[in-house]
Amino acid sequence: MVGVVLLVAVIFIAIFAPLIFANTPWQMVQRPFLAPFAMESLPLGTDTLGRDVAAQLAYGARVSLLVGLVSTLVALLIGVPLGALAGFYGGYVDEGAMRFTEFFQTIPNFALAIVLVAIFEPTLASITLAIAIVSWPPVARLVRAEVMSVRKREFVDAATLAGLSKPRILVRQVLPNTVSPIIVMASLMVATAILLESSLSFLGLGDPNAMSWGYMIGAARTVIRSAWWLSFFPGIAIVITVLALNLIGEGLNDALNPHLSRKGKA
Amino acid sequence: MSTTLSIEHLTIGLPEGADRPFAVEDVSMAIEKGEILCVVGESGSGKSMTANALMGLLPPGVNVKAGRAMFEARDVLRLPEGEKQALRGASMAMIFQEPMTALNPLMRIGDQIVEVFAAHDRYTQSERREKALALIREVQLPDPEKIIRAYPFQLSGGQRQRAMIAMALALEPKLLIADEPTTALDVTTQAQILKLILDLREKRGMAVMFITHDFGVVAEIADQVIVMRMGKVVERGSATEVLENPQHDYTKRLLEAIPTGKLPEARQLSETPALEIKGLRKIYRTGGGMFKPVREVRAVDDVSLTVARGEVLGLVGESGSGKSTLGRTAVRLVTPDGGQVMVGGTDLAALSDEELRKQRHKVQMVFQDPYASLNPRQRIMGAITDGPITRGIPRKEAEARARELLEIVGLGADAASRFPHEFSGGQRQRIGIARALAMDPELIIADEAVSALDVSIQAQVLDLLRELREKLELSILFITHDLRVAAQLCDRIAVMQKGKLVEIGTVHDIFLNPQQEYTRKLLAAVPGADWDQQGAA
Amino acid sequence: QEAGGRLDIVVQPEPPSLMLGLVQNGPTQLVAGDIYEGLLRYGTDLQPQPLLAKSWEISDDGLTYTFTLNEGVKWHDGEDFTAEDVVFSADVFLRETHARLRASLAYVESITAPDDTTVVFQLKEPFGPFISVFETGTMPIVPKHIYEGTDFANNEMNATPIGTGPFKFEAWEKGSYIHLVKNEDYYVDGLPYLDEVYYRVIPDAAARAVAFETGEVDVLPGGSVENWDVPRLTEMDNVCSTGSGWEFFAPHAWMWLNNREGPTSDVRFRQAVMYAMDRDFQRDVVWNGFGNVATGPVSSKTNFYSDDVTIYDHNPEKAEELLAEMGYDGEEVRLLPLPYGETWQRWAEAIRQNLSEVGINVSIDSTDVAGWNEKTSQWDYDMAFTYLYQYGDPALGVSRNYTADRIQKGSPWNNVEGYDNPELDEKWFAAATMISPEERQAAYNEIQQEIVDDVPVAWLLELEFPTIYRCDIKDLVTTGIGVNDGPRNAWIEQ
Amino acid sequence: MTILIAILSRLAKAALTLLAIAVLNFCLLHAAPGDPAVVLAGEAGAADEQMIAQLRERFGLDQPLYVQLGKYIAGIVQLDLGYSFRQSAPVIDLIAERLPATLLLTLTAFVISLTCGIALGVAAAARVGKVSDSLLTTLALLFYATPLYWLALMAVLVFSVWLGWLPGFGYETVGSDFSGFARAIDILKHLILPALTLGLFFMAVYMRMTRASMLEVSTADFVKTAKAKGLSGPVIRRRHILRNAILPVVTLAGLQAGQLVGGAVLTETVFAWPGIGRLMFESLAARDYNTILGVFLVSAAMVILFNIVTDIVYRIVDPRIGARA
Ligand SMILES: Nc1ncnc2c1ncn2[C@@H]1O[C@H](COP(=O)(O)OP(=O)(O)OP(=O)(O)O)[C@@H](O)[C@H]1O
Ligand SMILES: Nc1ncnc2c1ncn2[C@@H]1O[C@H](COP(=O)(O)OP(=O)(O)OP(=O)(O)O)[C@@H](O)[C@H]1O
Ligand SMILES: [Mg+2]
Ligand SMILES: [Mg+2]
Repeated sequence: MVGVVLLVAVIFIAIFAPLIFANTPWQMVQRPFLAPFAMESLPLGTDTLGRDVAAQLAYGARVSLLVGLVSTLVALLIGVPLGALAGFYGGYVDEGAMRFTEFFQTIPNFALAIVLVAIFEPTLASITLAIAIVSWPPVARLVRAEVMSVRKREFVDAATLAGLSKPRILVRQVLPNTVSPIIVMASLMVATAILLESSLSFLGLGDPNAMSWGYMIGAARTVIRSAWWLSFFPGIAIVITVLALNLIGEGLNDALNPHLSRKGKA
Repeated sequence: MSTTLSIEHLTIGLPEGADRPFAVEDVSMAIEKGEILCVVGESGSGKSMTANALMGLLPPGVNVKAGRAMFEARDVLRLPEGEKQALRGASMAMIFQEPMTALNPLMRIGDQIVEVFAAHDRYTQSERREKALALIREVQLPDPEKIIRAYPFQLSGGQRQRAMIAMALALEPKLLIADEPTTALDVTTQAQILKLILDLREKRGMAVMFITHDFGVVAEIADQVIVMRMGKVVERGSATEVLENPQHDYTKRLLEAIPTGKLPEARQLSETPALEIKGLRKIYRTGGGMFKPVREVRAVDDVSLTVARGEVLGLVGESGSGKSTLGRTAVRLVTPDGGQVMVGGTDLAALSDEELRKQRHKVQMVFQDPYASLNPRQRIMGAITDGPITRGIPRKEAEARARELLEIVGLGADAASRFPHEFSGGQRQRIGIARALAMDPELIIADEAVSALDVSIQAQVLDLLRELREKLELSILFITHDLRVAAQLCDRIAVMQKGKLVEIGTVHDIFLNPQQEYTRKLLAAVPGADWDQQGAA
Repeated sequence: QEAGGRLDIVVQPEPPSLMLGLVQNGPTQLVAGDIYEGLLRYGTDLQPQPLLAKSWEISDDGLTYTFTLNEGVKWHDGEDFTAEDVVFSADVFLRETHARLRASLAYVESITAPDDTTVVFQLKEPFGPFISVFETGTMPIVPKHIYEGTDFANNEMNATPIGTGPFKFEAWEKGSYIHLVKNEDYYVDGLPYLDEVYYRVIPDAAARAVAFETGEVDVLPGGSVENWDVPRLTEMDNVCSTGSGWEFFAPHAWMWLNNREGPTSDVRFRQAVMYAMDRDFQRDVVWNGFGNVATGPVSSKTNFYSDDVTIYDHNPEKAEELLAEMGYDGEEVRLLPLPYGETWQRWAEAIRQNLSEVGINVSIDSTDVAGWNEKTSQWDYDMAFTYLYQYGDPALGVSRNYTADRIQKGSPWNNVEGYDNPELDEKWFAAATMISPEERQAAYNEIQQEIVDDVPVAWLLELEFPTIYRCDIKDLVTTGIGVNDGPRNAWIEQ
Repeated sequence: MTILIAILSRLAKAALTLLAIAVLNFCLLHAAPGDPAVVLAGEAGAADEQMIAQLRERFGLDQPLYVQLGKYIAGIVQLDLGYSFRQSAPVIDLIAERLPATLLLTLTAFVISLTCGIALGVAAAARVGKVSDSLLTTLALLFYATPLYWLALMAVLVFSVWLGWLPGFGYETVGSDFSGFARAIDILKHLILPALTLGLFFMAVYMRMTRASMLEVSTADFVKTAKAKGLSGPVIRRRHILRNAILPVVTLAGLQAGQLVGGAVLTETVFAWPGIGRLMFESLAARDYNTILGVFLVSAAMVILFNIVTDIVYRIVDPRIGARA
């Protein structure tokens, strides 16, 4: 519940950032290094170039959430079909798909993301894609495992017996039964993606035209001593969002797991 | 005789949202030294709760509301945790319902037994081992030296159950609580375990509270019987009193519904075969990955049989003898390694995938596990109509037929819009039957189609099947491990052992004049066989 | 002056190699400047001072340079240093390996060693700035006995460099530090004072600042910490800083504007860019007040500078006028920042903001060092940041960026913007070969006046990189190359 | 015996996988814009066509890509990872120089995170529903959600700058001439902050996983059996629940142990730790292909190695695996 409220708040701020703040986050509006709460119109102070930190935070939410959501979506789009086919058809399909997945898993994923972003050059699209590319293998594995176990369940046999075709069984009978763990995983992946984007930004591999939280922290680390608020606020923003997503993930986990919901975690 | 345990006015409260406020209400009972008290009753009547309350192992949210349980002059329900701990395992022990999961899978059997001594600080290290070994011998586990170092997965279900018993008996408790310790076991293993408990009672004079729903078992071992329903004791008395002269309506109904050993009259069978199986073989190979040697199981080994049109062929045999595999091969959910399966004259193996799909409707199956065979995310209507619609029957028509079938199996048409989890086990099994019938099959493989049913509902379903057989000339391969049920419904019976067909013949031949040693053993192992004979007489 | 002690100096990034004859990037010069030596060093006034050469003479026609070398100089491995080493280095080794020097050596007819302590450079034609090419980073003298006849690039001794300098190579713990120790046989009595020097590799700018604060390192050479940290660090007790020590290099920052295509090929657009930028803000905020606004191609610290040119102040209206006049349609202009840290990134953002305020549609391309090199040397950019060293003379460090003969794809250190002005080219060449400084001054004044109106590139700032060090370190920065050869004379007050 | 054969066959398979990875990585990297020769020339501070051509020829970059690939793979088969253009040294030497530091850091972090994570997870599970449980869980969640580099910066600030307790960066005190035990202590001091920051994230992961797994297992039937035997709570938790709950943690730990080798880039950067991750990052900036490829290959090898180790650990913990005869 807390998670949902927090997340909705963040999303709200992200969507309405242009309405709340008249200036773009790049606009230099005041003298640099204005401390937070020193000036009413600039509640969170200004950064090294005199830009409004509050506006940056709001606009940053857009990028961070966008990267998180889209990369998760892309990862699901790669991982779910691959895992589903591998798990359902087994044999060579499985072998091939899993070897392919293994390639991506043997390269440490942060390192791979760095290389990918460097190769494609950091733009919002390439960063999102790189994060998706490093995050899909666990999805594929999870879906595969789930599909494999669901495939062995007897209702699949029953459907076969009813004369349904294989693709139809996969889509209509098997996949719907793998949805809950995927949803739970996805909520955690969004969180991880936001962290990953911020880490890339920190290393200077962010999109220079997109204001994100990671960018803010990366830009602020050199002045962490003299202007604590510049890295503190975006840091807190990331923590809150990731926390919210985690809480939602755990909530879903409990809600979707009949064993746990029955126990009632009062 | 002295009273070992006396329960007085026990009431156990259930948490909010449960189906009733109290799991058990105002229950009293007493067990004398060396006596076996059988607690019977319908599923969910509070038998396990009573047992768990005695052990202090009630699940969270479930609490003792009133009453006391006097054991060794103390009220065990109100002992502090520390004293309860000392009591558990030492003077009061319990055997749980499910032997497959009741042992720690990662610990050697020996260690799990030794642990009991350790928990109560008895004996020295080496003595404990000796004792454990002795116990294993006592419960007649084969090759004790090996068993003591084995892990649970290396043991069969019956062996695990015996290991459990060994643990329960380790400290020679005064009271043994056994909660349906044999439901998961096949008849032969069940018989061994019952004998063991009787022996031990003799030797050690311990009191036993035995929970079961099987009247055969009651007849075999009980001194006293208590019948429970909806959390209340509805009848009590000595075994003979209750079995032969039941007072309460519920008890009477229970006893009436028990399939009798009475054999139906033989019928004239048609000549045209609905199913012909020739030289069928299926070998399962498992493992063979990293670190694992390949393991072969000959699940079905050179089996030939035919089912005629309108015939019900019973397939019996102990657990793991290959019955389900045979059934699945017949509907071609499993591809055989050899042999032929002809359904209504066509060889399913000769068909292409696409043609096979079109022919599927001819043979249908009622699955052994009704819950698993229903998609938890699909409404019942979908589950039943998927097949017919794929066959090309218009949706409207298919749905109308589905409602009709649901009525026929006694569920009511409104069941169609519910999800599987909203039904009880027995209801689900009937949905499975309706689904099979919806395809207008010529042959139904009914795999333990009535095992999950209460005796009374069981009778209802058997009636339905008989009726269909008559009306539609439906052939049925009726797989069961319950010989009594088989006797009631089947025309002929086939007996399987370790993948082989050991005997096949009319019901009368098999029951009255079994040819094979194995068949005789199966028949003899049916619990309460003697009492049953009387009933049949 | 007291002998003894140890200095810990930050080096960033870690040099790829210490063989100064092969690699001449900044970090290598910083470290290897203590190991290798050139013939001369240059004061903060850019006047030559003795180093390996104790005296020198230039003939009146400006064609003959005669150097007399110090006696008793030994290589770190004990071999004697002779004039033959100088001839080998300049004529053989560096001709092959040192691109920047190669351009100057084109003027040289012959290099000879009449005796062990005399070297003579004979030029084909006069070359005004020739006296400035003997600095250690420009012409490091390498040992002939080790390199003659070998494959220079793959010589095993590259890993353990042998020079004549005040410090010897001791150890290199990759990723951590480089350790140099005092050369006991140094040819100047009493020098060096220090016992050892550690060059510390710390990849993160914030960590470098912390390292200085916690006393782990004693010297932060210019550019090691972000500008915002400088005031905080210099306010600490016993901390001194100096902007001096970069005169020889006079780093000059600008944006290449691609003269070949797009809006940037229009001189009005380029002028508009100059007017749109608030370069005082850039200096005051982005560079924290360090540096000067550049007036043109030549740094005010370099010889032959002139301020008699058109001055571009911050004038958005003028910029908008120019844009309207040329009919700029809002076409997107890509801006390639220099991937050297946060300061540069912020700088690009500030300029983007300035430009967008007059209606120029700028998007920042992001890239790493390799990508920057690739894009600029392949001319794949619209506007690109850079800064270059001037090496004390326009003919060495400035004209290379503007003459048409230096339009060479594949290198980011020449006329990358593609500026082609044959008339001006003539003037650059003529100015280089004049002998009299007065004549040259006049020629360069004219050049500066003309080129500033053309705005081939958008000049930004004369950069100033303050060197931060503990005040008890004395005489650290005494020359125009600052810390690069600073440890030679530095000493620590006890 | 069979184990040995299985391991050997698995290693052979791993070698093939590695080779395939090498090819894949090679193609991937060469797709990147940026030419090492240009970078090198650029770094020199001046360059002309001649110099770049020289460099290309020297490194074989003038040859067609497939020839380069062929040579590279041929090298790998002979355990030669090629030559670093930028650092003018064999890649294998560069990696060998850096690997110990990385392993020291990551293994320490790994051990800390695993032991503390499991211990805290067990503690939290034992107090489920109580305040201390919520406290621990929230704390873990916080560690999980806090960006690693932020935490690192803060740690340096607090422990190194303000309190002055621990060195803020580096691998050891430079030029201290410590040896033996003193040196070990010195390295240990430097290790604490980076290992802790790197470990905290994983600790949070392990803790949550252990807790969830413990709770799940504690509802299993055999736990009830254990209670019925009269065992005390702590004994049940230790001997019965934990052992069964640890399996998924082992799986995850195996996956992550391998990843740690290449996943410490951020920590190594912030703490100036001379490890392999930083080597990779710096080489990437210079398009020093062979070095990056080498690092990738080594870390891939680590991942595979740890997978095998995990399998063996799994076998030890769970006798059911592979023991069927
Ligand atoms: N953990 C629980 N929480 C709430 N209600 C429960 C719980 N466990 C059992 N019940 C309810 O308590 C009642 C008695 O259950 P109990 O397990 O004692 O039945 P039983 O007689 O043993 O039945 P069976 O023969 O099926 O084992 C049932 O109504 C059941 O729904
Ligand atoms: N998919 C499978 N893979 C491997 N072995 C199997 C598989 N299915 C069944 N078996 C094995 O084949 C043998 C026969 O199994 P089957 O399910 O046919 O027995 P059954 O007679 O139906 O037993 P039950 O009465 O317990 O249902 C058993 O030993 C079982 O372990
Ligand atoms: Mg029960
Ligand atoms: Mg079966």
